[in-house]
Amino acid sequence: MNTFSNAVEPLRLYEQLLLIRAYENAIVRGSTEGRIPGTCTSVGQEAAAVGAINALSADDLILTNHRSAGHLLARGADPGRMLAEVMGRRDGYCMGKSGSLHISVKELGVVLTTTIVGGELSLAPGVALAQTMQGRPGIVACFFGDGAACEGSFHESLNLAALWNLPVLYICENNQWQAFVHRREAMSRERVADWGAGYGIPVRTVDGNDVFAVLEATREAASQVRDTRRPALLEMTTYRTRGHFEPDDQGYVDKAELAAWLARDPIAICRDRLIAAGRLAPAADAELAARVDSRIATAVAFAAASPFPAVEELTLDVYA
Amino acid sequence: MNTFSNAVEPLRLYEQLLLIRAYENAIVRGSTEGRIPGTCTSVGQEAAAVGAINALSADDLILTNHRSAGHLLARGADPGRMLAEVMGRRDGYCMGKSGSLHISVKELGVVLTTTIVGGELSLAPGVALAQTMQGRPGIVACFFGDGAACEGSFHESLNLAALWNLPVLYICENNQWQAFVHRREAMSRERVADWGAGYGIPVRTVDGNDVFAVLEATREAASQVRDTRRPALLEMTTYRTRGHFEPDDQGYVDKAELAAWLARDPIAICRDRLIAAGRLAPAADAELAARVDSRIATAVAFAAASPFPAVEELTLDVYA
Amino acid sequence: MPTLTLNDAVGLALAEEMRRDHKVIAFGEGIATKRHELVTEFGALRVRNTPLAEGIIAGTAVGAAAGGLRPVADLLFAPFLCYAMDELVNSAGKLRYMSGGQFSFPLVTLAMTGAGWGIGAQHNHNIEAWFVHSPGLKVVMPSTPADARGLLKAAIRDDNPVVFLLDIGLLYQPGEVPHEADPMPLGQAATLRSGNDVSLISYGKTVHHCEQAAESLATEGITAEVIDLRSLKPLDEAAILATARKTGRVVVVHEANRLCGVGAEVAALLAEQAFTRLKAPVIRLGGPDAPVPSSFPLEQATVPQADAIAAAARRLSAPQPA
Amino acid sequence: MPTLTLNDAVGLALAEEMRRDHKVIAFGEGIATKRHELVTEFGALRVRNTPLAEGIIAGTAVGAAAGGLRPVADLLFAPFLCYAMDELVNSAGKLRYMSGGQFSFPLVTLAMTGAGWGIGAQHNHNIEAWFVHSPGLKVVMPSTPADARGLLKAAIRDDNPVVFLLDIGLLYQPGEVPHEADPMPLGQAATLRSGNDVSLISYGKTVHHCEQAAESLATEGITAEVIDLRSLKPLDEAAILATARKTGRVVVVHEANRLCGVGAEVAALLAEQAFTRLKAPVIRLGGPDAPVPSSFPLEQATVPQADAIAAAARRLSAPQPA
Ligand SMILES: Cc1ncc(C[n+]2csc(CCOP(=O)(O)OP(=O)(O)O)c2C)c(N)n1
Ligand SMILES: Cc1ncc(C[n+]2csc(CCOP(=O)(O)OP(=O)(O)O)c2C)c(N)n1
Ligand SMILES: [Mg+2]
Ligand SMILES: [Mg+2]
Repeated sequence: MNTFSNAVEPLRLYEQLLLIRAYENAIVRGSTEGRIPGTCTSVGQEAAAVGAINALSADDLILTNHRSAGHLLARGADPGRMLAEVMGRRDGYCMGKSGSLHISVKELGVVLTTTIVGGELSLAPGVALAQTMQGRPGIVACFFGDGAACEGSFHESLNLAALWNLPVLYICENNQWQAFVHRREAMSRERVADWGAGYGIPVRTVDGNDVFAVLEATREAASQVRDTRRPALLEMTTYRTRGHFEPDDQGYVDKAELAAWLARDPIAICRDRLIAAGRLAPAADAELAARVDSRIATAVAFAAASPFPAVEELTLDVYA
Repeated sequence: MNTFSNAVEPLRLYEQLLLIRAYENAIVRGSTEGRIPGTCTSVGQEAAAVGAINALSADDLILTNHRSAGHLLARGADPGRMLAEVMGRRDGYCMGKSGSLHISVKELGVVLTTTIVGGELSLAPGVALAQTMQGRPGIVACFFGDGAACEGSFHESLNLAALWNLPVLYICENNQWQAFVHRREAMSRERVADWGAGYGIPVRTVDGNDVFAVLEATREAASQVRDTRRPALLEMTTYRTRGHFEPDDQGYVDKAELAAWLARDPIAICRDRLIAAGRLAPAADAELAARVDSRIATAVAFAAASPFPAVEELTLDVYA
Repeated sequence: MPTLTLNDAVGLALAEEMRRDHKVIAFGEGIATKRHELVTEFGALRVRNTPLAEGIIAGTAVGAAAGGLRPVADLLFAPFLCYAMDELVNSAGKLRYMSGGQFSFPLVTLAMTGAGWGIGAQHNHNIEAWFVHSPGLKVVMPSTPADARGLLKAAIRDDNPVVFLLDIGLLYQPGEVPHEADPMPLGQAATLRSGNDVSLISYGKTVHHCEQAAESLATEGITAEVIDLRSLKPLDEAAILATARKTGRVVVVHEANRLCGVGAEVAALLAEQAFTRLKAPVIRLGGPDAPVPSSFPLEQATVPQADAIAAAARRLSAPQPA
Repeated sequence: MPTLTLNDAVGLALAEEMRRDHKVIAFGEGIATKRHELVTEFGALRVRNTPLAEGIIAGTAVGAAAGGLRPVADLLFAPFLCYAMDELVNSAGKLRYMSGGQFSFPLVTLAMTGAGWGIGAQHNHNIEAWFVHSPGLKVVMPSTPADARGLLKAAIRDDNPVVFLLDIGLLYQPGEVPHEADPMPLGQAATLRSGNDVSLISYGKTVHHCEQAAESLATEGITAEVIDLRSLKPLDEAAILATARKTGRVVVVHEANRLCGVGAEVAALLAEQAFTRLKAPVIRLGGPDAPVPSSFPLEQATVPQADAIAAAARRLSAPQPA
């Protein structure tokens, strides 16, 4: 792959994929056992998150949504504080006020995370306007789903960003599902890119399960946005291989479709490529997995030990 | 023009153009003199209304907006009852509850007129769904402006209509203005058709100031919708040659642009074509104008004589 | 009597009404997936999944209602109604009136609201008062499976747009549902318990907290009358005034923000029309002026609980200062 | 003192704040056209026309505010806020809290509301109570040009999202505006007239109707205290309770629908906290539960006028039945 050679630290990307998967699996286990509230996991979509986030620079700002664990972890968020937030604890990034669906981490540039589907689209132009008018270098990466692309805010946001020359990189993770509705039942076209093309901005679709392809495509799109100070749209084709919100028996999912996508697991793809390129020996792989598992175990313990907020905090931070 | 020969009664179209202009001018005069409340006139856009409405059949339903006098009159609405509505009188089509901006006339198939810009777009698919599910033959023509096309409802509506195979003919009157904002300041693209192309439906742009071209294009689009039971989008390029809402000094309007469009006045274009084709003699023209003027004079008198609703009617028709 | 959850009672009412009237259709984000039995019985045209776009879902319901159908639109969680306010308020609520009565809008909007799932303020926001404040709409919020079924049937048959709110905390609570399938009229409160000393007026899950409070008050010799409003619009003003005039002491309880909530309306009504019969100030117990937090103990703390209700009732029942 | 219309006072406040703080920006559908002098002074980047899309206008204000600017978004008429409810309520009002205080949202939303133009219910709908009911937002509605200027300046400097409503009927009314350019604190009601017999509490154009009513009551020997709330959130509860405790008789007046309106909140507050000091029932005068009609005489009839206010005050001042 031409993209492969450009990846500075392919093993780091691989480790992030593993970390996200391990994190999500810990939540799945915890929620089955009633220890951790259910969430929207990003299992199956790790490559889209890791490839995209690693193509951004520290100056860039990120808006994301309910399915954000991959974005946060790839950006360097602490899984312990994330889990504490999921569990509604004091040490969560949002002091337990958010829970799993809208974790913002301002210090990492992950701003205004919202679970109103389409909400991130309506906020992104303003964040980019503030960057531009205050002469800040960073661009704004706005992650959203194929479902969000069906909301009117998609149209309003792309039109405004194109019209006002705002540096927004729209990153659509088209995972074929909108909660319990298949993309086919919701979109008149197969691709969000088909809609994006109408705004006179660069639009591209990439295989969202290939972390190296995502990295490369995002780098290219991000530098286009950075250079032109105009928006671009990047669509990542991927699949939500677990249910919408844990627990979810996926009884409504077409088994053949799921199987086909499971056969294209982003972690397996990355692993195979690293092995083929001689960059990953089985022992090293096991070591990475162990390291990741122990990080997550520590994180779970940290979160579980964190206290619930005091009832007095109920009305804290409503008004500035 | 190939279209010309297809027009069943070109003189009828011409008379409608005159009627609309005379109606609007009566309002302009009346509002200057304080006798009639101000409105959004359709001056300059008469051909779009007349051409489109005359291409529809009696079964078809029409949704329109604040700038609807042309649509209503071309559909056969009584100018007296329209003016009574504008003046808030009892004999208005909506018993004075609507005023000028949202006149519906159910008996003529003009349904759910709304002045929420973009509102007609959000209602049209449902109206078409009701037609379809009840096996009614008519299609739904949804008139909206370039401004409405900037609302998120544009995207949501077109996606749903395309997805559900709803017989909606979207008719955009792109008059270059969105109240006090020029289309250039509001749209990332020049044409609404550029956006429409993303939905996988037939899209076409037509000269909105040529009533024959509009008639022909609408016939074609309407029969496409009728045959396929799928939506289509027709954009009419035209210009609002008066202000947004009377009175309006148009101080913000580019004089050269306005002059260029005034030189393409839809009534003059139609008249010239009729004369050139030997269908309109000067005497007949004067006679038509006189007939129209007298209809409007009668209408103004009717409206002015109509009483205001009784205060008891204030809470009538809130609930069914 | 069969026992059903509130969620299943909604499904039952939908099925019964769809069976009865072929004009009833249902659509929303996932309704065809989650209530697949309706698709099986009524077909994929009458029960549909939609794109994720609340505005057009609601708008389509409004247009379809005006066109002669009786749509039920499932908009999932109440905060998502923020994307449908224009369609519900400016179109469904106003276009009948604005057209001089030419159209009617027989549609139902379903939405879940309230504490119980711990997923935060963008899923849990009790905004029923907005719709009470808006003309042309009716608003219903049942507290039991039986009421959910009966009221939903009435809402579907009503010729006006009805915002029908389902309390998340009650959704999977079982309750008895009678065999008879009659609709229950909108606009009638239910007296769940009679009493003479104090009235506890509520709706949704806090009705049950009022009942618990009444139980414990009874052990202290205070008899509380418990009123479940059920319909928030039309509001059963007669029932509210009757209980207030009877007991002279009223606690109004709901989960929504106190400020300009339904409790404010009830208290205002009493200050206007039961003033001379009140023996003590009205007490409102409502949620704080804060978004609802995700964290479990904080979420619980936003909801008036039985203890607080009983304490308020006790305060009112104590001798009042002159 | 110079005399300005309320509309010009808004322009003046905008100019003063933009001059003072380069982070203040203004955008909306036509603001650069209608307030072109701002473009001339502050440039086309700080004062912009926008696409016709309220959701993204409000959303952009929210995003820009979180990013460090102080946007003022002109959304024209209050019913159009229906397209911006998600951005205002779910984002501006909640994301500070939901993020554990990581962000603040110093933004102002301007919208016109109320009777006076006769163009019907999709332009005239008084929905201020919705925002009072929603956490995290402040709500202001001035009744004079001087207040509009002072309060708008405070709203722009406030670190919270403020919904700033302009009464259409007052927009072109002139009034004196002081030379001093100080902001007026939000959350403080104004006592426009002192009196002992009855309190008339209002905001927006009906404040003036209360003043007229007070004039005519004075000729009958009834002295009315007139309170202009000015801020609806924070609501000056202390001022409301003080006047009620002083006079013991209260008429609350506004143009919005009575049901769950701000008047309900005021009346509820009195029923809770001034009960023992009230000498008579509270009277609410508000708009009917109907969309506002376009027809002039009907539109006027939706607004509580001085006569009706004086009549209500007289009713309260008459000896009360036991
Ligand atoms: C406005 C709104 N409508 C509905 C929901 C409920 N909901 C949460 S996630 C989701 C699916 C979103 O689909 P998509 O945008 O494709 O993201 P994905 O979940 O697939 O990552 C839905 C319907 C919501 N949170 N917000
Ligand atoms: C949702 C909404 N926003 C703003 C307005 C105010 N307004 C009325 S007409 C108009 C311009 C509409 O432009 P367009 O859709 O192009 O129609 P045109 O007036 O040009 O015919 C505006 C901004 C409105 N009525 N509704
Ligand atoms: Mg998806
Ligand atoms: Mg236009």
